Amino acid sequence: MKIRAIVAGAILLFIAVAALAPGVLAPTDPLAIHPLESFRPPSFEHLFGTDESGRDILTRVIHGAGASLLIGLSATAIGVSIAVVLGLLAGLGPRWLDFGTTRFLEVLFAFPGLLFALLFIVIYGPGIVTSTIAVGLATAPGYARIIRSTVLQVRRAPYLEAATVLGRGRAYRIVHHLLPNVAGSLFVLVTLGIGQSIVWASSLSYLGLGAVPPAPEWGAMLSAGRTYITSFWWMTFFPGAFIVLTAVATTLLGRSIQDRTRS
Amino acid sequence: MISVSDLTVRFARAAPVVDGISFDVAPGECFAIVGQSGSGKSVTARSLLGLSGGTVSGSVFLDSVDLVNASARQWRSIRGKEIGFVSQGALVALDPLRTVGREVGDALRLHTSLSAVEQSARIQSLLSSVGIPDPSLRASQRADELSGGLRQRAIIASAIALQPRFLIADEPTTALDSTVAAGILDLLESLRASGTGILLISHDLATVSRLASRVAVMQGGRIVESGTVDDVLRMPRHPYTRQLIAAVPAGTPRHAPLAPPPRVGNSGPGAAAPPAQPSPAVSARPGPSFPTMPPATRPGVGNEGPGAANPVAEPAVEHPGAPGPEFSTTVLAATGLVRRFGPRLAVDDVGFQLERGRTLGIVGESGSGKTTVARLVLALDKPDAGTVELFGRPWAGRDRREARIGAIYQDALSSFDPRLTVGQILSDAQTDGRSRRADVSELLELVGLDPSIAARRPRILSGGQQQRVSIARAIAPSPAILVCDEPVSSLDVIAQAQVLDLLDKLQRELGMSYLFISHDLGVIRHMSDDVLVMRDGRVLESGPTEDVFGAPQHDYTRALIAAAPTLD
Amino acid sequence: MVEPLVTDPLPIEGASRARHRWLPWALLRLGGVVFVLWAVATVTFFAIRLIPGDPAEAIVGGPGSQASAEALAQARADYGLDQPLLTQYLTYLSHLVRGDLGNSYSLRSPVVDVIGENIGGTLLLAVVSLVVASLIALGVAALSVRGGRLASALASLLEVIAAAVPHFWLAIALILLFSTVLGWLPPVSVPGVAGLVLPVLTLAIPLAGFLGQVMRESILAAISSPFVLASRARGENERGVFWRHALRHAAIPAIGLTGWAFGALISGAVVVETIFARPGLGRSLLSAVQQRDVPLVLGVVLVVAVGYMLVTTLTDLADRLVDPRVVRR
Amino acid sequence: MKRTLAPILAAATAIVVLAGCTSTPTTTSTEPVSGGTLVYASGDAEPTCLDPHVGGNYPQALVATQYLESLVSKDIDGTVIPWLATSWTEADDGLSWDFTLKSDVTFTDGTPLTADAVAANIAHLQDPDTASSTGYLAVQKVESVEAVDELTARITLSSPDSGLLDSLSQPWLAIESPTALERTQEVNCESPVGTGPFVVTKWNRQQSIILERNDDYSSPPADAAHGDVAYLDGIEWRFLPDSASRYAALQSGTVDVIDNVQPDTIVAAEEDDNIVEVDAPRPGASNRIELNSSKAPFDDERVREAFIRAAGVDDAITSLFFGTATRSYSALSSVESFGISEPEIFGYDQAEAATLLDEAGWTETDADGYRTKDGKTLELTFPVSTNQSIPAEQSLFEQIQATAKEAGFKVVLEPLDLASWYTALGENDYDLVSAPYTKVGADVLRILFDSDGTKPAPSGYFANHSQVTDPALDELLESANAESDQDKRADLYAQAQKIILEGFYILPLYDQQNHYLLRSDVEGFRALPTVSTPTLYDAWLNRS
Repeated sequence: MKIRAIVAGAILLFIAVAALAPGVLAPTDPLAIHPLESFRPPSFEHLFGTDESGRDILTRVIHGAGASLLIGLSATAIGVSIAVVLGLLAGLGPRWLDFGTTRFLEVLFAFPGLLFALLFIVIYGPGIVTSTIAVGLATAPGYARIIRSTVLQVRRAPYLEAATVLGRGRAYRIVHHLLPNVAGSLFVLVTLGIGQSIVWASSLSYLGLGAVPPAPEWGAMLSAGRTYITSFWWMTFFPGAFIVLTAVATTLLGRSIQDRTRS
Repeated sequence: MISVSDLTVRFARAAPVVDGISFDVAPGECFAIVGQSGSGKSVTARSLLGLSGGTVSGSVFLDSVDLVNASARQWRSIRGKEIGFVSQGALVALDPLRTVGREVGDALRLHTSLSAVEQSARIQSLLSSVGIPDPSLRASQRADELSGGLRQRAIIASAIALQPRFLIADEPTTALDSTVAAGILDLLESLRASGTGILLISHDLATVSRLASRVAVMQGGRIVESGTVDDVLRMPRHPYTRQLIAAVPAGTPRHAPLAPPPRVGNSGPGAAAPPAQPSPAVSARPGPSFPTMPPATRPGVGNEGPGAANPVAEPAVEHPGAPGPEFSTTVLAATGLVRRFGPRLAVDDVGFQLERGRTLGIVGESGSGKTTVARLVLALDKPDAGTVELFGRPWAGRDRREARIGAIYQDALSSFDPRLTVGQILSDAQTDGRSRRADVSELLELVGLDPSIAARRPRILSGGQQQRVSIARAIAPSPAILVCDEPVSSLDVIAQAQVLDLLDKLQRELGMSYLFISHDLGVIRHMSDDVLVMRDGRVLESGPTEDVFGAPQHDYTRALIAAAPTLD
Repeated sequence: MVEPLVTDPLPIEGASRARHRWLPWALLRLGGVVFVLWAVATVTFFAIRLIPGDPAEAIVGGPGSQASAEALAQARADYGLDQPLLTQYLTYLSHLVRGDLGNSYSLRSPVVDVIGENIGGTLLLAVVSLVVASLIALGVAALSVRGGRLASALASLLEVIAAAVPHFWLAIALILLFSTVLGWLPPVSVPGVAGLVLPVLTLAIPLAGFLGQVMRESILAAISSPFVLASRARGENERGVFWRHALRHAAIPAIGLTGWAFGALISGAVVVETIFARPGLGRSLLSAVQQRDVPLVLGVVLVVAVGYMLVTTLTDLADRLVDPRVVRR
Repeated sequence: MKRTLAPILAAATAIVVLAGCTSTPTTTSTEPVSGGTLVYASGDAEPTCLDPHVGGNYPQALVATQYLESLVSKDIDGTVIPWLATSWTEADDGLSWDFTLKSDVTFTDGTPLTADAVAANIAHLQDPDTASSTGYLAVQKVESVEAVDELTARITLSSPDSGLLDSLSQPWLAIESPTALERTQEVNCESPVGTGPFVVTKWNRQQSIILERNDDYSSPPADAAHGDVAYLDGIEWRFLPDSASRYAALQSGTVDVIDNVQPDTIVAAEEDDNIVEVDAPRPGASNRIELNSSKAPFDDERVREAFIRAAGVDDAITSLFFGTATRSYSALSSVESFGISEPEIFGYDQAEAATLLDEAGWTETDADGYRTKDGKTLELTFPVSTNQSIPAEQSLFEQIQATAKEAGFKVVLEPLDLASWYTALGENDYDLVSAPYTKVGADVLRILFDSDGTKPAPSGYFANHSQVTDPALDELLESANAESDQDKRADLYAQAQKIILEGFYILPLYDQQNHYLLRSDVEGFRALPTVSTPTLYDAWLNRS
């Protein structure tokens, strides 16, 4: 159990360093082209090989961490922010508000994730910003439902009743007990969500609706590499592997936090 | 004849959970193993069925069959056929997704070649033989459509489907209402009388004494004492046995300690309340002064009750000046309380008075409405009719700080905010929510906990320690009334004894009034000055405890008393 | 620790009481479906109006579509864009009720026809994937539960990875392995079973990751529960425990996830149908998005919403059949 | 069919480049066998209309070649040869042409091929409701068509058009059944009716077009390998947009022919004995980047030259195309005989680029290394149509972006879907753009560089993206188009091209790539020498 968290933490630490100070891990310019060194397979010189313009894929993957993580974080932030508002309205508000919000969420659920994102993109056009917002919006209902049920669960928790008996007012209970406890599961939710958001955003990029080359963003790299998949697998494999790795690491970390708070 | 000798069970490389025990059970005999949770008694029971999941050594023989070295095939022909098993947890031992008929019929399906029709007929006759009315309907229902008693009967039916010669009953009556439990014990007794050998596993000496002829007391994986029930109960030789016996509240007079006087300062937090390990000083300590408790608002100190045997000095606190002798000593009065849930009357015209410094016990079985009464009194719920008055004033939940009414609950752990440490919880209570960093060591010492426990989170504490923290939190704002809703129902008998002693001590020191709710007649009788017997939301009878139980007026009260296990 | 005191629920006399609740349930459910469909229709109606610029132009493919004046006029007439908003809205709803979803300008045929032609492929893909995913999840869960802690940890890791793998990446990896290297399976959809294998695996593996996690948890809970101990004590063997107890308990969370899984499968179908060149709703949707064919996008979204409501209603029903406790709650 | 078959066969097989293997049996070794369905997987966009008169793009041409036929065709040497027309004569003034049609040809709906049918088709192209762009531009000079007799059609022009035969050879001007054209456009788009060797029987949108053999076929072009009905029973024309899956499908034998083959795949296919490559570069314009001279900064010729000096194309082509594409220095495709190549104009020289920018006043440099002038960054907007530029080409643009940065150009690549791309062009919101244009003959220059080309066609498209408005150039192109003497035409076109190339309006890249890969048991496959679309009329499956 602990090993899981350590491995996940190590991966995320690496990705975080790559995102904040890519120059430390990969000092060269991710956009510098060397046309005559294109399509080199992985070797000591280029651990992940080179792409169609002779750019070092390892360098690009590292420099892409920032953009990819930013997309994942922004999308999750958008999704969770909307969800927090909806979830708290439903969970704390009067009954009719809960009823209304719940129905609203039910309607949103009828648009499965990617479809919602596509609907958004068809309205506002493709691109990195719209695809990020689209992913955020598409994930919001799921978060909102979890937050609502967490709020309701915490609201009914015996310790809130105990606080009532101790004479704590409603505002005190919400601020000092309910919100901090909801925030705990929110943190887990965000951790689990970032990985999924990156996967979703990269899917949109892959479909040509998200980030675009030559930006060293993982989704865009995949999109650029997909035509060469049969000949030069490393162009797709490594950016894809980092997406998978990030998603797995955030999931594992989220799970460990979840398990810790649960037990 | 089941004979066990030198049975040892261990899991992985840890110390053995069952450590070299020996006993035997003859047909038509009930042999009991008594011990607290973690003593190894359930593992012993399972290892007789080859289901312990650990490494088993020593020898277990069913007549001449070597069970320790039995093959999987042999086991399958023994389980259910030769040895029946009535498992722990009546409410969870039936698969909620399968019908009762299927669960009961499993043994028939596995071990006989009966046709479906024959099986179904046999299932119904089995169900009626264990006292389940309307067996054909019940067979088609699932576990959650049955009451706890019916479920336990169904489990017994499934265990005896093939008339095994031996029955292993692991806590067969735990979590059942006492009248229901009595019925189950009667059923087991009739099986024993018809020649079935029974190995009874229980934490409750009183239950054991009703059914078993011989008993073994287990502690830490070993049998520390064994013999006939009479010998062990009358002349316990081992200190642990004595402690167990002493801890039984039934029959112990009010205010008499249940746990031996504990020694000071060794309550290792986190330790799973080892039974022999007493809590820190309670009675030996002088009453603490309460820095956060303004003396002027202190409740009247309990001196009305039959507190003559009070060994502790009265705390050095003044009486509140205002109330004179003509001032009513009634701190809490409920009149004509009614609470409906849909068509059901959960509470139906309940009224009572709680006097200052005294304990009013409410006893009843599940569904009697006693917890709803507690919630109404705490103003966590509004009555559909009737009133609650605190100190002569109507009370509906406003101005809780003035109300001076606190509560402790059955599940102490879930009443704590999971993010907070013990210190934060108590500091919050002590400072009226203003600080989570105040010094709580006095409060902890008052409930017999080591101050170092403040830095820990409640979930790593033992059940008894958790309940003590809960008590500390409840008394921090110096309440006049404490509502205790099943405060010891989740605790081992020794932890229960310690918590009851603590509550008793605090009542005398701080003069609190208790509304004490329990399903356990023995606990109620030990703790209460006055008592209310409830059933189906109604008060059947009430009055001073010994009057009610000494001369019960109502049939149900009599049935309760009869069903309540005692050591006699 | 001694069992905590569980309050005894009131026994329900007879099963007839439970049966009586079906009618209100069905009515409530039907009301919910109608409400959600109405709301989805309303959302899509306003979605068109959110598009910047001339809605008529948006309907026929955006400002770059070089739409002819006739096409614009047609779109205005179809959607009544010259009418007051309320009239437009009512017209739109009445068209929907009659099953008229407008015309796809990019495919030059009625949206209903396009969906009709493509829905079969997607449904087949989704249903087969769901079944396969459940089987994989159950298989892995069952094996890992028997295999002890190490196997369980390994299975858990595999499930997390499977759940995190993007469809497109998995599809490419599967094509590389099974078509390019091994040459066992066709890399694009061909009629018949062979063409279904890789698309189904691509959709099923991540889903199995999600399902496996919840299934394994409930199987573990079930097999360590007292009722399984009791069952073993009656002489039940491992297989019996699995089939008679664990399986049902694994089914409950799986059924609960079906609605979500439907959404995930449809989302995945967009990617998978494109990569494997399978005709279907997902591929239609993507090309509609790429060409900004608004009527087709809205049509597909509406149909998927209907499908989602159907699936959730069915799973609700299934839940009630498998777990009668739900009915009584 | 008076010509001998031998040289044609030789020509047909010569086109088939047997990629890196000798073991594959060649066409001449066995007798063609009838039967079987060929699966063709197209990577091009699925047409929205199967009638190539409507709009008129390459995807339509690809499939239309199987069921529609033109009046004339071209042979491998570029000579115009008979197809539906057996002969033709141009009037001395060049203002009218008489075409004699093949007799006893019927459309697949039973309508006979007559001179009136030709008139109806030209009228259809010129009808604004048809929304034709390619065909519309090609028949701009046609004033009227009259039936001299049943099989003789006379086309009257407003001014001489030496490119008329070239234009008429294209699939976008194919002759359709006049009866069928009477139907609504919707129906005609679904099931166009021609005289070709195959008939459209079913169109499963998003998936495939099903074609069946036309058993009454009698009108192959003069260079066809046989004269009877087609060998294949039918064609399944599938749409597989993903290039990796398309190639994988070919490898596995799921499909028989694929188009739009990526450079890396061509190289990979050389290793595969079961796969054969056909390289058929498209005629008309070369693939080039057009520099929008209508606005700053490219309204300054020095800046245009600087960009061309700074754009490193050669290395990029080497790395991205693996030798499958050759650098072009011409405005025209290498198959166009009037094309001139001027390598010296397009030398890569960063120092020269810097000097030119200095001269043009872009003297300042900002923190990122981009040139500025009066506080404005030297920024070039480059909308890239992801539908029209293959990934290798998009990568090429990235590399040009990187090398141009050295000189201080900030090239902003904007990958766009087709609709948004058209929008960007329509709003003149571009400095650089690359748009393929396929047309038979050098007259494509007139479409791409005549001032008239800045005005949109009925479909909204305009072709002159560099927005050259040079009266001298217009004049040259017009007289070249009117001139029927081949040598004079060559000279006029050379002069015109010099103006275009020396004015730095375009940066030529390479021929429009057009590679097909086929299973080696597909025999008799060839690309029509007109616009290099594949014809499956002669194709047969050499399988037991």
